[in-house]
Formats: sequence, structure tokens, C-alpha cells
Amino acid sequence: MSVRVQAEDFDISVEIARLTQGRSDVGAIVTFTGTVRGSGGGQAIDAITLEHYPGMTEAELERIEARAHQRWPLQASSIIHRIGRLAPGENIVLVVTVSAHRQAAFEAAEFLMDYLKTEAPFWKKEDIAGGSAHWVDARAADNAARDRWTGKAKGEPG
Amino acid sequence: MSVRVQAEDFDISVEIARLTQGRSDVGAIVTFTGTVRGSGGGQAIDAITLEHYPGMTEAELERIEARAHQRWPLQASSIIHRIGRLAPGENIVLVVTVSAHRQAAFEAAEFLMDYLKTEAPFWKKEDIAGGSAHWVDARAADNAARDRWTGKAKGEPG
Amino acid sequence: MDRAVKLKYFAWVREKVGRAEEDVTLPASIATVADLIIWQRSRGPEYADAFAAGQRVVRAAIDQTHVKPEASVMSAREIAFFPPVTGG
Amino acid sequence: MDRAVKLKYFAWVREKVGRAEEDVTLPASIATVADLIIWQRSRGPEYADAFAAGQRVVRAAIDQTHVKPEASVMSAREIAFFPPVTGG
Repeated sequence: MSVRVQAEDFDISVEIARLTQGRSDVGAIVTFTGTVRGSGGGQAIDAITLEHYPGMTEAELERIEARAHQRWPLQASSIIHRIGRLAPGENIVLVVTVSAHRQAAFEAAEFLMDYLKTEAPFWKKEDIAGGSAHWVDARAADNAARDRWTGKAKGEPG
Repeated sequence: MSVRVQAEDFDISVEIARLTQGRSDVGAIVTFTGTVRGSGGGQAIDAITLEHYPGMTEAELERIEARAHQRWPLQASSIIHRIGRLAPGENIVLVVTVSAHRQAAFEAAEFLMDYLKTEAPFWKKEDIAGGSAHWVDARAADNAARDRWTGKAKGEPG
Repeated sequence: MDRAVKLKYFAWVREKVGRAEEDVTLPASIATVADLIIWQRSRGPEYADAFAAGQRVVRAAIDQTHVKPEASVMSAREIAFFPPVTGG
Repeated sequence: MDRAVKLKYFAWVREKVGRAEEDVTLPASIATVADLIIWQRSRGPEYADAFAAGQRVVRAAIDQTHVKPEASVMSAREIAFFPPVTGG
């Protein structure tokens, strides 16, 4: 298990190698990469700026990751989230899950993203082309995505 | 859309860049990598050998990919499957899906893997440590995974 | 008994309040996060604005764990206020 | 009318038959894949073994598309036989 909050970009192949090197029990690796879209609500975006809550962010991501490991037979996982100013096309977040079988790897990656989106203390500000800036509103769809995991497995607090 | 059957290994970062370079409408990239496990049915494995049906394999993968694009708003996707002899830990297959939103990217990647596993003409032989070799049997669980997509979306042949 | 706590603010809550953090002494009457939010509104127009009852509800964390409005602040050392999160 | 078709074999079907492909002329009586499988069984012990009715059912493709046993072979140019697929 590993959690990182950083300004720097990441390389997906390097992160996968970190988790799988020297293992021969791995059968399935899923990665999710979130990237900056060039528009939001119909307006062109110059950049986004990601603010976070140092300390709580890492603690919250570790809690989310531990819950995924309780729920699925994962051999390894990693969450990396960038902070600071990011231009369209740049990477924001990477989740990697490693398991013997694909179903566990897929489900755990979706779970990690659904909880990260709704519980990890990050906030996104969009710089609109032309000068104005605004904080992105939370989406009800993200809460709904998280809530589909509730009660699905034994002992999962939801 | 892109489909490749090859003996050579692939680099996930390179494959993602191929699909996303120069785009600013991408928000979500999911990759699935299948790798050779070091044991099967409790026995240690020296290597696997992947045989395929040249021509039909590519055609079938393209049909599967086209169905995913009909069903989800994907901006790009890629399927790479290796053939020949592969040692434990080596990559077998890569699926990449690119979309504006994560739900579509996740679902399409799972769909591609479920159909690839049950419809793409590849066959896997395991070389057991010590000398014997046997063809891997198809798993009922893979058919069940594929069948959960049937009738789930409009116009999907299943 | 009055208690010293660190308050932290993030995103538009931070911008409205005009600071990222401050050390305050909570009146003994404040038992829950909800009590604290009502108290915050009384501390000036910038606080009244940030903590206005409305659709953009401020969330809270005590000692770096999410809490609900009814959570006790009795043993809190650090209380943070922020909008619903929007990472990922 | 007799028809010339290419037959292809993969994985353990190929190993049992002892060849990867062959050109054959199908008797006019063979209308479906199921008919063809029955005919194959009559072509020698290696075919009888590969196409034995049993749990390890051979699958078929006509002109590189999966087909069911009742599919017509009337206009087929290439017919392939193989075990259930196991890639990925």
C-alpha cells in the first residue's frame, strides 16, 4: 500500500513496476488516471489549481486504501494525487491495483476512485480562459457512485 | 481504435500517450494489464505459450472494440495481446480505454476484457515445472462475466 | 472551561474567512460542530459569509477525520472547515 | 455439388488431428457444422479423437466468425475448429 501527494507528474509504467517487481503471483493490474479536461461547463479552461489538507489528505487516502484491501484480495496498490496548478491534458490522479484476478483489481480501482472523489480533502479551482476563476462544485453523481458500495460486502462501513 | 497481436512486450505509458497525445477533452484513462502467474492449479509454471488464429483474432478484437465504442462514449481505445512463449511475471494483454468520465472508461475496459477472454481466438498452454505441458481449460466464470453485459444497454447484441 | 483549538479553513471557506488557520479559545457553551458554526457566524461579516446557512454547506473535520455537525468538539485540538471535496 | 474448403485446427484440436490446416472437398450431403463434425469423425482415429462427442466440445468458426453447430457451411471458404478460447 502506498499513498503520495505531490506536485510532480508520475509515470504509470514506473509505478506499476514499483508494485509488481519480483512478484510472480500477479495476474491483473488496473490503473486509473484522471486528467485535466480543457473545458468545464462549456467554458474553456486555462488551468486548474488543486488545494489539499496536508496530513488529513494522506491519512484519508490511507484509510480508503486499507478498506479496499480489507474488501478485495489485493497484492498491492498505490494512490498518487497531484497538487498545485495543472494545465489541460496533465495528469491529476493515479490509482493502481494489483491482484491475482481481474475482477478484484477492477472493482478495487473503482472503489478507490469513488471514495477518493468524495472523501479525500482536495479542492479544485478552475481558471477560466479570459481571467475569472471559480471553485468546482461537488457532484451528486460522485456521492451516488460511492454509495453503491455500501452494504455490498461484509464489514464494510460504507 | 487500435488492435495489435504481437510477440513483443508493450509499455503502458507509451500506449497511453499514443491515445491521448494532443487531446484536451480526456478526463479518464483506464488500463488493464494481464500478466503470467507463476502457478496454475497449485502447480509451478515455467512458462505459458499463447497460440492464436491469425486474421480472425484481429477481426474479432476489432468487433469487440467497435461494440464498446457503440456502447460507451469513448474517445480512444487500444487492445494489445501478446503471442508465443511468456515467462511468469511477463505481460500478456493490455487494454486501454479513454473517455471524458471515469465510469465509461472503467466499464468499457471491463467489457473489453470480458469479451476478449471468451471470444478472441487465443489458446494458452502451460509448461509445468518438471516437464509436462497442458492446455488451459476455459473457465465458466469468464462466460458468466461476459453474460452480465447482455441486455444491459440498448442495441447491444450481448 | 474554555478550550484552545486550532481552526483551519480550505478552498472558498479559506478565501471568505481571509485566513488559512487561527488559534482560538472556544467558549464553554460550544459542545458540537453545529454550535461552533453558529458561533463562527457571530465573529464578523467574513465569518457570517463563509458560514452562512445555505446550499453551499461547509463540512468539518476534527483532528483530520470527517465529522458530522452533531460531533462533539470537547476533545478536539484541530478543527477544519471546508466545502465538499472535489479532487480526483 | 462437392465444395473445396480450407479446414484449420488450433490448440489441442490441431495437436490431435496432427496438422494445422488442410484443403478438403466436402461431400454434398454436409449442410451444417454439425454435419461436418460427424464427417470428420469418420476420417481416421486422429479425427475421431479430436472430434469425439464428449465434454471437451470443439468450437467452430466460418470465414473467421464464430458459429454454432447448426450454421450452414454452404458458402464457407475457411472453416476452423478449436477448443473454447483461453486468452487474456
